[in-house]
Amino acid sequence: MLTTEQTIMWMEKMSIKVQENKEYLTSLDQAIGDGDHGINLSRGFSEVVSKISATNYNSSSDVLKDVAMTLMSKVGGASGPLYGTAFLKLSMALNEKESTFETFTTGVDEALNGIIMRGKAQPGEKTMVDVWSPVVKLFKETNEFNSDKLKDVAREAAEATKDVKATKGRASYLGDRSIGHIDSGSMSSYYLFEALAEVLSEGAK
Amino acid sequence: MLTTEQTIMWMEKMSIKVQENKEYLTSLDQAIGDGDHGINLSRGFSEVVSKISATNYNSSSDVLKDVAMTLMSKVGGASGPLYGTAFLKLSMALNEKESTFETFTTGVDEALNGIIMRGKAQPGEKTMVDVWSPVVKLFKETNEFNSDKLKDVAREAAEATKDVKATKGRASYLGDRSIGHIDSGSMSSYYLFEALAEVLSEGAK
Amino acid sequence: MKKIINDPNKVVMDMLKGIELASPDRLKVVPDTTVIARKDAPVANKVALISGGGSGHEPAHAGYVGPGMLDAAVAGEVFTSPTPDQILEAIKAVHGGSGVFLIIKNYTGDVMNFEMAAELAEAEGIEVEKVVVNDDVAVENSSFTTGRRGIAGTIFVHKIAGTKAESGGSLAEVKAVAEKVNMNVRSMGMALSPCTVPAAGKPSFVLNENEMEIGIGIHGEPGIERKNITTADEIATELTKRILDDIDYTGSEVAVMVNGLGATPEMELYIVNAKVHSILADKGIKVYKTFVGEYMTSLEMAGCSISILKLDDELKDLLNAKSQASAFRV
Amino acid sequence: MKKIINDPNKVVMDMLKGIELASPDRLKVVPDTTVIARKDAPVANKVALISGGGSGHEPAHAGYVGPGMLDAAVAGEVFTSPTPDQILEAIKAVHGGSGVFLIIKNYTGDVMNFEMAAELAEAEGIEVEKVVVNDDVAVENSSFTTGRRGIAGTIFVHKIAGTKAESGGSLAEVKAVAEKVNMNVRSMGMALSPCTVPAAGKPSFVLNENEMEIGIGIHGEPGIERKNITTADEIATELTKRILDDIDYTGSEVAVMVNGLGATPEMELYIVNAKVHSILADKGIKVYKTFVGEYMTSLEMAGCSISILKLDDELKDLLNAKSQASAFRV
Ligand SMILES: Nc1ncnc2c1ncn2[C@@H]1O[C@H](COP(=O)(O)OP(=O)(O)O)[C@@H](O)[C@H]1O
Ligand SMILES: Nc1ncnc2c1ncn2[C@@H]1O[C@H](COP(=O)(O)OP(=O)(O)O)[C@@H](O)[C@H]1O
Ligand SMILES: [Mg+2]
Ligand SMILES: [Mg+2]
Ligand SMILES: [Mg+2]
Ligand SMILES: [Mg+2]
Repeated sequence: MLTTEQTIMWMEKMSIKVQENKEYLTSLDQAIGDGDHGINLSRGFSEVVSKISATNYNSSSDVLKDVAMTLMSKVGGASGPLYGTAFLKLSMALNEKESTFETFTTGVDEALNGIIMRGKAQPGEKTMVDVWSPVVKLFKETNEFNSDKLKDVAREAAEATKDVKATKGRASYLGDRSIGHIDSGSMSSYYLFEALAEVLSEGAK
Repeated sequence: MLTTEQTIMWMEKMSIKVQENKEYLTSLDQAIGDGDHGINLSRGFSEVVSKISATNYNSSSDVLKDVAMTLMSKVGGASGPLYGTAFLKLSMALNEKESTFETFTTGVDEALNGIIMRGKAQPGEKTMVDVWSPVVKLFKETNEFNSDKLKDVAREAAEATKDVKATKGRASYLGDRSIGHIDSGSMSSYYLFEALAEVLSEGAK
Repeated sequence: MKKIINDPNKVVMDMLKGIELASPDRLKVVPDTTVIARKDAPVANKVALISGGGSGHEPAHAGYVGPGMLDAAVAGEVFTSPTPDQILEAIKAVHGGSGVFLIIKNYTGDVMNFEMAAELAEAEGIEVEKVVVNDDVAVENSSFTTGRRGIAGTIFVHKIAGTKAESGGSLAEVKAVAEKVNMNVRSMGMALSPCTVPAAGKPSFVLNENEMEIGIGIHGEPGIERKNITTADEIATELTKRILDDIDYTGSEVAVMVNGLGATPEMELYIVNAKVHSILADKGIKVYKTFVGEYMTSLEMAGCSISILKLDDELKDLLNAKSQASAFRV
Repeated sequence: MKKIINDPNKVVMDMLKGIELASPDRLKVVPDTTVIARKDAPVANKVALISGGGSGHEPAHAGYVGPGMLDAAVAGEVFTSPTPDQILEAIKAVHGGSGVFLIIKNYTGDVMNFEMAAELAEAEGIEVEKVVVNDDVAVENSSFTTGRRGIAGTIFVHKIAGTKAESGGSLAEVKAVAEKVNMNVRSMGMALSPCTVPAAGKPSFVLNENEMEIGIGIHGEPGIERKNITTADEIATELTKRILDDIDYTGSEVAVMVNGLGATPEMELYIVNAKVHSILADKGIKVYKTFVGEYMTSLEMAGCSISILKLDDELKDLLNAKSQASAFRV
């Protein structure tokens, strides 16, 4: 489903989205966290882009492995290990397999499991899990890739974190005062899936 | 010229003026100094008033000696030793002498000399000397006390410090930037002579 | 944003250079890393202590590197946990053959990054143990949530575990005493003003002229409650009460730390200290040792935290021993 | 005004209480005074050192009281020189029979009050000597004006003269070495924001978001020039240049102090330090010792000062000796 080239385009698109929304992501994190999420991901994804544009790849899996390692060593904070783990699991799931909708579905599922394993958050705790989890559900419930649906599900899920009280991550320290603000990691996860949707729908044209 | 009672009234009036103008004096000192002149004198003169209202005096000189000692030990900064020295010299000049216009003139002259001896400022350096010195001149040039003249001379002298570049005191650190602001110690010295003028003209009524 | 910096994205590297140049005889930056280590690291046959976290908490953590405290401090970006590879570099740089002990403050990011580094080090055959410090009573200690944060009380862990290691304690002994400190220390903070992450360029929150935040963390996060500003005595009373409500200190001896968050004049910290002492005296709690100053800051935030550590003879001896770290005097 | 205080008019008394309670084994407040003295004062047959000035410069001056530095610090009201009677109390409390040495910063008020106290002490038969420190190159050194101010370089005088006295130096020897330090130390500061005297309730001046003041003192006075804010490197270059223009340090060894004025994160001070070192290295000036931190503050002013002291063997030895004052580590 996802060619090596498309994987690279996915990461480039994600990087552009993160740079464009750096201040917005940071302001979301300032409201209920420590105000570095946009800065962290902007640093991380520019490193990702320089890394993968300087390397030749034979598979999606190899690209995603470098993405994982780069995020792990350049982002830090909570989102670094979480995104790093997610991409590592996705890379592993796609390794030496044909990239089909099914293998990709397994991949995002394992990525979500990786995030949960590392971060110990369940859905409903106002973390990026709240976006990854309905996205995985969508993949599992459908049998072909639908760009528009993916975008809608991810965006709605990210926006829905606004009404949730955080019990994991830094926002949890605020208790009820965390209600009324979108979770920054959920918003960046939405950008990630939006980028994927855009890459694949362009490819479809 | 100045009875014991009038001396006490003089200090009480001065204290009221200082409290009323505490913020103004402080703001003058903030502009070109360290912003404590109003606070310093307000602390000092309230102590003066409590001290002299709790004591019985037989002479102006004794009152003024307590004023001097109180200011010396409660004000600090530049103005504490300077006003302290001034009142000490005035007290000494009036000691065991009849309080006439002549003895008082000698007293303010010696007070001014005390200020100059301690602070080493000459007229024209934008310090309280710029008020004391024309006031002493006025006393010397006339042979009876004139309230209105005293007020006018002191006020004009204080206001005239505005156009002077400071070469002594903290304001000197500002160089040319000290021009355009009235010297705080000159302003408080004006209040002192204004208070004296008011006490003596009330007495005259 | 008003800061004395060159490039908001290079503050950590610039700072590390300045730290190394300030103490060339005592400290070194491990080349191509963000790790500050004891000049003489690795120290053979000593348990090596590593702490760290995001930058912006100076003197934490580099100020606590030195004989009797830490062997290395790992600096992340401002308010961002360092990454596993950097922590691994620190582990390798200070490992002297008797194992490495990690002092982690309880934040999701810090815990994950340090744990990943520990896994990597163990894969290379280095024995690693850790403590996760969670002294901040502003946050409820629940196993369903992230739990309490680690704040200024962490410095007591550095000192006491550090001295234990320096005096020959084994990895297990160092861990045990670190856990004991963590069990017995509680902290709580408040702020009068926010701080600005250099790369963010604007303050993390806005407080009105008459407002303060109670239960603030050390990353510019809002606190747990916004209130009208009161007197130093009332602030000290509220913070101390929250701490004393959490453990029973009655009849014990304690160490007190009044910590400035960055912009608070030392004068104000001493005013708070006077009240804390009078509250403790009233409750029959004896103060064995007091620390007033900036120990764990949050950039230029105005505010303070109070930490209280319950002591026994072992902790007293370890706290009292001389240390040569620049930011901690006993 | 946002401050953690009780009563703006009682900050000094409240602070002194907090200082004494923090170090009951090392320091004492001389009863009914604003004097903080070594617990063991008077030390027999040692020249006693006293410094002081207005409050609001903490850790100056109480933080420098201790073996190897000061015997006492006299605290005035905020930014206001203490009065002669308080200074006299300090002299009497620490005089150990070998004379008393006063370290005065060159401000009209400080000089007058300390000199009056010296006269009173001499009238009581106590031998008193003094140094008037004037290290601030922001102000021209003219005999027609008040002359240069005393700022952070004063701490070097405390340390070096203090160690001279501790090691048995006579009053004349202590004075000689203090004068030597004063001759060889230069400082200059800058600020990004003003400070607020508690009793005044509002800031001493206003700076726009893009402005800084160069040549600032330590009392919230405006500086000598207002400029657009630049990088840390440019700020360090400007301050260092003014210092190096004033004495020739070529070929010599120096001690460097990068001093925070109150609200500046230590991170920024280290960034400045890195540049100062590179400037000095370029000029062939060797840095023997570096001090980075808050040594002489101006309440919650944001900004820093740089001090450079030219060293010879005598000054190196005296600077290097251990001191037990809480705010100065060697
Ligand atoms: N335990 C967790 N599980 C999953 N996601 C988490 C967890 N904790 C935090 N996050 C996500 O990480 C985001 C914050 O990332 P970032 O700001 O980069 O790190 P930090 O919180 O360390 O500053 C949050 O918005 C949230 O989505
Ligand atoms: N050398 C001096 N001679 C005479 N008056 C002086 C001198 N230096 C300062 N003053 C006066 O003292 C005033 C400042 O007093 P104050 O603010 O109380 O002391 P400080 O300058 O120590 O803060 C100045 O406005 C000036 O009039
Ligand atoms: Mg964050
Ligand atoms: Mg003043
Ligand atoms: Mg962070
Ligand atoms: Mg003053």
